[in-house]
Amino acid sequence: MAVRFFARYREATGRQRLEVDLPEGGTVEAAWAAVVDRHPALSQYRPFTLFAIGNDYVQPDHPLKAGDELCLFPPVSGGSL
Amino acid sequence: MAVRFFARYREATGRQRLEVDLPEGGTVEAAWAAVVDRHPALSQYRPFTLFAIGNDYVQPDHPLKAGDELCLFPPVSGGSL
Amino acid sequence: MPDLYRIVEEPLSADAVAEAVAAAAAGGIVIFSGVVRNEKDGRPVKYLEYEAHAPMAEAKMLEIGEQVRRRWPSVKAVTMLHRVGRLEIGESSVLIAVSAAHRQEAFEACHYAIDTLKRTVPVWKKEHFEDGEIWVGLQGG
Amino acid sequence: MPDLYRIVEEPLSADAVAEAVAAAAAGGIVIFSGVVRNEKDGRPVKYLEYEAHAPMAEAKMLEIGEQVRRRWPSVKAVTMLHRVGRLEIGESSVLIAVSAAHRQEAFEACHYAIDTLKRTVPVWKKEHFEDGEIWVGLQGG
Repeated sequence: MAVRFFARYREATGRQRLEVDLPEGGTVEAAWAAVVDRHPALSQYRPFTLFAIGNDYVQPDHPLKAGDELCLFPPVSGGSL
Repeated sequence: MAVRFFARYREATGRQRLEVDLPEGGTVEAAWAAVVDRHPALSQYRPFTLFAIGNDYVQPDHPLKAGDELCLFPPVSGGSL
Repeated sequence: MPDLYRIVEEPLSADAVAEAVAAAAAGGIVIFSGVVRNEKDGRPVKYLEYEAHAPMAEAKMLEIGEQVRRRWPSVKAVTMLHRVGRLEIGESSVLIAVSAAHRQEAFEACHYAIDTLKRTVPVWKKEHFEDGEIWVGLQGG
Repeated sequence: MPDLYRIVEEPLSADAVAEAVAAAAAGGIVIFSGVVRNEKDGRPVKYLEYEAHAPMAEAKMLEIGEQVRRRWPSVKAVTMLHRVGRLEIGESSVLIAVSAAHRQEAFEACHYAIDTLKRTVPVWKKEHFEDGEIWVGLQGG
């Protein structure tokens, strides 16, 4: 499935999208872990991150389906990049 | 001294201004009485009328000075003319 | 950016008042526009005529602006324009724009300004219907 | 008059949104404009860049419009536009216009709409200073 980065995350990872492999029924939280594996710099932002699929916010325990695109929204504010 | 009519009063009297003679120290109320003498149709509006001199609202007991222009502001609403 | 309080005969522009109050330090602008309605108590309105005691109306709008600045210190600029003459359905008769550092204050100040204008600024309107006219003014707006 | 909820790249016009919501039966229009400030916590700002998740942002603005219509029945029309890309000091980043039969409802609805937009609509801004940049987004606006 696909993960999409916005704003600070797009700049921090240098990319807009990432494909991650998740077992069927894997959660948003599991996808986040797979993203941080590839981009450890994001790990500090976990408490502030919002998740969305389609046009809706989703919770960390939301199960992902094949074809979902998980959007990672960065925290509100913070230091200079 | 001069009296000036606005909106409904301008139309009801057919004029914008009227000169009235008042004794020195005559009040707004006395000026109103002189106006109604000339234009009795206005008398019904007395409870709703606002008075102004220059850029300020004044009360009915306000004394007028030579050279004052008293503005009569019509009531808020009412039937068709 | 001087504040501006005027009775005018020309059509009003929301862009122009927004620009007038867009002090560089302002974060938010709230604009109120009063629009000529197509009906009054169910009766179709053809058009309106506005009349003002212009010098006093401008002085009263300036007073309102001064009250606003005392009460909401984050307000950066205020503009109040009232149009007179004949107005068609959908045209704007009054425009008030307030810019402020904080949007909460801009909303409160603009709301206060239009409510106070309706009570104190000497402007009257004559509503023209198919079958008659009615004068409305001050508190009646 | 259809409601309108859009992420756009062009400069925003208060006149255009006022016209969009000027339903013939509306008596008052309240417009909020968010303006790029020249400083942030005392630091001079050079310019801003806005980025949105556009389809979701438009869907969330539509949701806000639907909430507004349920909560304030005298509301006639709602328009919400957010600009993205590079914006200069004094330019408008967001415009919300609400027309209603009663101005009290127009003020409340417009205020609610901008407060809710700031909490829920996925838009971020990057503030550019002489000596660095900061990303701000969602609740941080």
